[in-house]
Amino acid sequence: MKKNILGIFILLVAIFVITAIINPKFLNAYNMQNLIKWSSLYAVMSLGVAFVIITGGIDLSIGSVVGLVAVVLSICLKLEGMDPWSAIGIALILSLLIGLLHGILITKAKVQPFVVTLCGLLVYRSMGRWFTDNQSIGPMPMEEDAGYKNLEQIQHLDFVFSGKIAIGSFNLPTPAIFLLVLSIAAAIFLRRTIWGRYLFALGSNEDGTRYSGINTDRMKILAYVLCSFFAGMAGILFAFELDSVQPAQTGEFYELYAIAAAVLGGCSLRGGEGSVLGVVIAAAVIRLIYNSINMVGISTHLEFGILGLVILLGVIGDELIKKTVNRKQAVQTS
Amino acid sequence: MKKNILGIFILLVAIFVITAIINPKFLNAYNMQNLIKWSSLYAVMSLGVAFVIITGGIDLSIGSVVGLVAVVLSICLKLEGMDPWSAIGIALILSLLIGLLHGILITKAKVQPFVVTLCGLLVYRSMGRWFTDNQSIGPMPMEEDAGYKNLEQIQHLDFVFSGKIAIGSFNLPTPAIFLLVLSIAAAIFLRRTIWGRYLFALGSNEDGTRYSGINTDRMKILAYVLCSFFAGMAGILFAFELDSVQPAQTGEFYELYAIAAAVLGGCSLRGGEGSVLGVVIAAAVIRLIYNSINMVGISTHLEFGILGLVILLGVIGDELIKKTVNRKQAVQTS
Amino acid sequence: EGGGSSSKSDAPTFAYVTNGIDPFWDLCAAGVRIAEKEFGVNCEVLMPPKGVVDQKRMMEAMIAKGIDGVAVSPIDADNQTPFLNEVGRNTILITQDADAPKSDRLVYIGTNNYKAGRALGKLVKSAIPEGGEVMIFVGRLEQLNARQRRQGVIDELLGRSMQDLDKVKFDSVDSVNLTSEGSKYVIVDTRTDNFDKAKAKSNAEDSMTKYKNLKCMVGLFAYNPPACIDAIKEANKLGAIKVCGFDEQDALLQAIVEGHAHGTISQQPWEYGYESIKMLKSIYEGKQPENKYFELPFLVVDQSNVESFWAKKKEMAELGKQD
Amino acid sequence: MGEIVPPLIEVSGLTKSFPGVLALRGVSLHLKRGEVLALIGENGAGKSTLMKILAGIQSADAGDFIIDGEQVSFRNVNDAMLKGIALIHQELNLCGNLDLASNVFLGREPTKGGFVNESLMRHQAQQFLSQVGLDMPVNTLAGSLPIGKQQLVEIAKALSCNARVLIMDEPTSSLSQKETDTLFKVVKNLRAHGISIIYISHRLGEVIELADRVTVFRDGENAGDLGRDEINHENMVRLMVGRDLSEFYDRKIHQPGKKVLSLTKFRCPSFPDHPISLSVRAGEIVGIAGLVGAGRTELLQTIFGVTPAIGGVMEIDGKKKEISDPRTAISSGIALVPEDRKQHGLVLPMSVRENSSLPSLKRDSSRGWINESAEEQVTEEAVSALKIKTPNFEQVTRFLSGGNQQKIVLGKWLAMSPKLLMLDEPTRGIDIGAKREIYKLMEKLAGEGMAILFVSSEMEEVLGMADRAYVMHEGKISGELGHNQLSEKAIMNLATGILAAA
Ligand SMILES: Nc1ncnc2c1ncn2[C@@H]1O[C@H](COP(=O)(O)OP(=O)(O)OP(=O)(O)O)[C@@H](O)[C@H]1O
Ligand SMILES: Nc1ncnc2c1ncn2[C@@H]1O[C@H](COP(=O)(O)OP(=O)(O)OP(=O)(O)O)[C@@H](O)[C@H]1O
Ligand SMILES: [Mg+2]
Ligand SMILES: [Mg+2]
Repeated sequence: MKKNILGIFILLVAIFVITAIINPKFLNAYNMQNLIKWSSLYAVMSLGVAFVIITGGIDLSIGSVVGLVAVVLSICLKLEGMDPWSAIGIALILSLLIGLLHGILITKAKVQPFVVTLCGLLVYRSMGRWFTDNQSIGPMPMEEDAGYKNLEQIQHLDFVFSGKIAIGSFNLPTPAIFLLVLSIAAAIFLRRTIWGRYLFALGSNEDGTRYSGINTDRMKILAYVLCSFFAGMAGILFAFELDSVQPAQTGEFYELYAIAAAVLGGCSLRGGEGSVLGVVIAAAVIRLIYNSINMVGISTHLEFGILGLVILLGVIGDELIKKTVNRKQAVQTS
Repeated sequence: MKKNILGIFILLVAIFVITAIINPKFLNAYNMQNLIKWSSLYAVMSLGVAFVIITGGIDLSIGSVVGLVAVVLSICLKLEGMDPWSAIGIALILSLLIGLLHGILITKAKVQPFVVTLCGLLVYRSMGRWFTDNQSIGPMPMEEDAGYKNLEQIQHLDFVFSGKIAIGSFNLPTPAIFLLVLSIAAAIFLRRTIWGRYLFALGSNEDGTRYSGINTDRMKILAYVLCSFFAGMAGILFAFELDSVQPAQTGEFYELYAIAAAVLGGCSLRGGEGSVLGVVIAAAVIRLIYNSINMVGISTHLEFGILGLVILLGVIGDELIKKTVNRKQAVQTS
Repeated sequence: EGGGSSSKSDAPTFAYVTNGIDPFWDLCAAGVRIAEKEFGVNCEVLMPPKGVVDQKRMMEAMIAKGIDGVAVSPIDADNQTPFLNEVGRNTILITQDADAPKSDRLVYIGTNNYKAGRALGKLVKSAIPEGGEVMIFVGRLEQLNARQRRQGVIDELLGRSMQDLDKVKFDSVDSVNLTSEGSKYVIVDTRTDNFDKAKAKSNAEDSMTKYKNLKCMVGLFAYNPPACIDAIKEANKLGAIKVCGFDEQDALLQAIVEGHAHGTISQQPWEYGYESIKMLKSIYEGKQPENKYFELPFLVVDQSNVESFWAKKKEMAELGKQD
Repeated sequence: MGEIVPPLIEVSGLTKSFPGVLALRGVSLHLKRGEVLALIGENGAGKSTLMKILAGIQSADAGDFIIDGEQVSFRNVNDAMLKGIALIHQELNLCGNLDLASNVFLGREPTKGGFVNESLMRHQAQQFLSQVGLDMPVNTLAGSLPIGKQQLVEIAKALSCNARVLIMDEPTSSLSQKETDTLFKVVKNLRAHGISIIYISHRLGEVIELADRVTVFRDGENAGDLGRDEINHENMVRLMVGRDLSEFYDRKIHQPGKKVLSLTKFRCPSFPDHPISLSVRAGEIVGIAGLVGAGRTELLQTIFGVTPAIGGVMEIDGKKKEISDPRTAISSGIALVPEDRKQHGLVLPMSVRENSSLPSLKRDSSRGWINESAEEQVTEEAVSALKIKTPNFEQVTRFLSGGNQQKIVLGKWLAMSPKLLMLDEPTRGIDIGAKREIYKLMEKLAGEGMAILFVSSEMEEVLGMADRAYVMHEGKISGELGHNQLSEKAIMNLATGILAAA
């Protein structure tokens, strides 16, 4: 496991150092805060999909779930004037239900994860547009909105989800705290509880796991529920971070970022492999690349290309490191 | 194999009949021509990805390849004033090289197809934007362009790739002829030649196939080359059909359409299964849904949602049909 | 029978085709609905989700349905000309929002985006009369209107002379630190975000890291100014960095009210919808348009008129909802 | 004999290492024209590895490989095929989605004008398939056949290569007696036609019947050769394990206790028309004999809840139980050591520890937290009780030999102390030493009062281990044989359906 993280960690440090050398402003506190904030937002999503990838599945619907949850949350808060914490509750329950639906379709109706979540990608996006008549919407109510009476509470929520906490002269963005809590929970879940073990086992050999008396269907459903839940959390964080949700666009393509981060962070799409720390670092690498491109002043046309190349080289490099380590072990044993 | 096609065929007929009942204008020749044209364009892409899916792989880069090929073709024809057939040649060679690159990365560098082609998706999109400075471009030169001297020849090409041939009172769009030729070729290749057989074998059991003395790496590379080649063909067809290429947009999401069509058409993402006819019908179903939504006058916000639901129900229905048929067979046997 | 929801079966049916999915277009749809009622016609609003392909197939479907007129915002006017002509042969064709000058469209209804850009430049000038660094944010620069707006802003700030709309010369997309002798303004950079709002915000944040002396952010697409305001607010630089924008997202209007943004240029989208349908109807009834270009006025919104403008917008947003 | 035939294949000093394992340490082997060379050795001795090198699937790290006096080094399977070497793999390698004809000729399809000549291919495939006693339509999908039949297809496939050297890596491990007999005829016929055969098996009886010569491997090295007259049970065992193994089936008859499992009119989904009734008592070892495809695996899987039963009554300890999945089966005190250990028994990429503790993890946990010391203990117990050879508990099970893998599957169930232990082909592909340990363990567990139900296609095993046996034929129980009635003839008669149940 540790070899996996080494490669991606080196990558992180390398890009960091190079950018800092080219443009020292990169290192100032404000930029670091932003980098931490965006990394956290994307890492939350990526962690979610890691659960699914560990079981050997895939979730293409994440981006649409982020969008739909952000839309529904905004409607509840702004237009419906709902009690703010209930609105958060509804948004999260929605995401749990989506995960449940995926899980059930995959395990009971036996539709392949790729297909289920591809359809999800289309359907949730459509729902978001339909609910809002495709109007931009945000969680913060204005005077004429039903939610205006809860303004204070909603501003409180806004601080919780997208505020900054001063630690000395450094303002730590709250999403980082969410990430910290969620990633520690995820790591403990995966490494210290039986369910985590079952997810890895299931991803490596589903039949074998079932023959050992584990309800693999239930575990798979759990993975999809967790994935959607994390996407839902990300949806809430994005809604408050952006204060504005475009039903047709918010979250578009995020599934690809999340999957890319999970893969770059050492999850194997064949299942059975993955680590929380790796995924978090990989998500940070992706955000770092974007930030560096702006800091160094490279044309935005090239962003995608650079990102693609880094992911590809990162994965190939990782493979090479693993091979070398294995070979060394072999030599030592014999 | 035939049961697979039955389900999707019923779906096609059902949507067709329902739409025709709601709006009889749906049946007019002009609409049918358009339906055939769009179905053909998307079916060409979908056929390509079917090769890859049959081997148990995936190609997420199709949309970006369509975009890049369309961009490069337009640059060659319009800005460079290149000999038109050479320009077509360059566009196709580019797509072949992309496929080759994918194949080599997958088989030799052992990177997972999902990762390789995800990076491809990012990189080719970026290249197209970079080549054109993200400006719209089209294959048809205007007076001030270097390609203007070849205008006549290019118009000739335009007719070949996006013209209509009168058959009685019906104008058959030429993309349908491309599809016909390519799909017959693909069907013969898959069902009658040893290489087609090897692709199925490989998707079904890679090790077993390699142990039978088949160069599985080479066969995989072939599948990716074919896939990119078909995407390249589609890129050319799209460029001439639309006469306009948006480097950042043309082809976006097409990989998902293509994969959805392949899956709906009976390809299993686990590999080893698939039929040309099924994929072509499925591509037609997807286009038909879009057309029906417009003909019936449903809000365009719901398009994605309806498409997603139909794909999901189609795949579930297919599964049920297969099960019923299997059960019947079982009963007959015992 | 085909056609719109309200079933005046003998009344003509018109299609209003946008260039994508955007709240802007739903405001336009409000104008369409007003005109629909006022002129007793049926209308369909079509929003192609993914570019030229969807625009083409939607218009084809409309022709198949026997539509009586189409008002379209072409995505790639030059290259789409042959197809637009095909549409023109089958039905009444007008363009709106973006023109296709080489096509057989009967008339173009639209804002002069270059002029609007210059007006935006004037807003910037009044926001930071002492001059300074200006940065431009935009979704995509491949769209002609985006380029025209940007060029308008640049030309105005650098004190260049007025250009003709159809012969605008553009500065390169990648050009940085644009300035001119005698101008107090430097356009340090233009950043695109591909319609990703999160990207738009992080672009704004990064610009504050990179350019310490940034004085004004200019957002050319609707979601850009709110993203800029958000980023500035979080960096505690409200007031220190001015924001001028385009279009009329609520967050921007709110900021104008609060004084956190300087002003915006509104194209009054509902006018697009209303005038398009009005024009189609009059052509349908045999009246040829007098001119090929019907210029819609844009509105400069700042603190002085924001309240009344916002009220109007809300009314329109309500009307534009699809059912 | 007596004339000097130059060796066809001569291998010397061959070395091969895998990550963490040195599989071959300078082994040598030679093979003459027209002889059957048996290659034996314990699990993990390196037999399959050497064969894969000979067939061009893997490449050696060092060593000489000479064919017809010519030094060769294969880059791929094709190189080996060109030299006339064909390998029947230990694991099945058919393409499930292709039909039998396509599988037999995969990679060597007859073509006509660039296209596959289907009719010729089908015709020829039919011939090869009937040579091995498989008379079914050649357009049957390979994936729809049970393991045993798939094995026959593999053999037909190897025959169709017209190879000069045919390597068979445990070809009979999933074959019934009848099919084995057919295979032996085929082998002898090939030998008569001058074809050389390397035959790997853990069944020493087969070796005695077939082999002209025996080469023995131990721990990746040569342990010795035996000429035709030296081939006997004792010699082979001594060379393999390095000492004599006395008394193989060490059976005591126990006094059976009360009924642990009882099935009445129990119906499995694949044979819905054949209700099955049987019972197993505490402390009793009950065998189920039968030919391949008789439905024994199905029966055990249905009892275990993998494929839920569609009718009938199942009682555990006299109480009615509905078992719809393995989880309920386990909580009712049932354990299954499945037939296919790689697919169903183990999670190969996981470690010895993780595999050993998989079923007991939940029981030992508190509120879902993994109890690491309990996990350690469970592993420790399994490893020591079964003498599992592994460098440490963190070794990935994929890299262990078949015998040790099988022991881990057994070990993980011991921790659950089931009332009823079911074993499906418990010693398939397992070397003689490990086999003996498994038998001993079965004996010990029965002695402690566990009910044991096992399926075996090895006649000796059923005769040697069972207190009582049921025989299955085409999905029904064709008879029950008490300890005194157990005989090879009685079983064969019932298994082939010659004799209706008494
Ligand atoms: N691909 C591989 N990767 C790592 N180790 C391997 C691999 N293949 C074989 N080994 C190891 O090499 C050793 C020799 O294995 P091999 O399969 O040749 O034994 P064998 O004699 O055929 O045993 P069996 O009788 O169980 O089939 C074993 O320790 C095995 O675990
Ligand atoms: N998954 C399946 N789908 C369809 N048929 C099956 C399946 N599994 C087994 N069968 C059929 O059920 C029958 C019984 O097979 P089973 O594997 O239980 O036999 P067996 O006696 O255990 O033989 P073996 O020695 O191969 O284990 C066979 O005819 C087989 O074709
Ligand atoms: Mg072996
Ligand atoms: Mg069996």
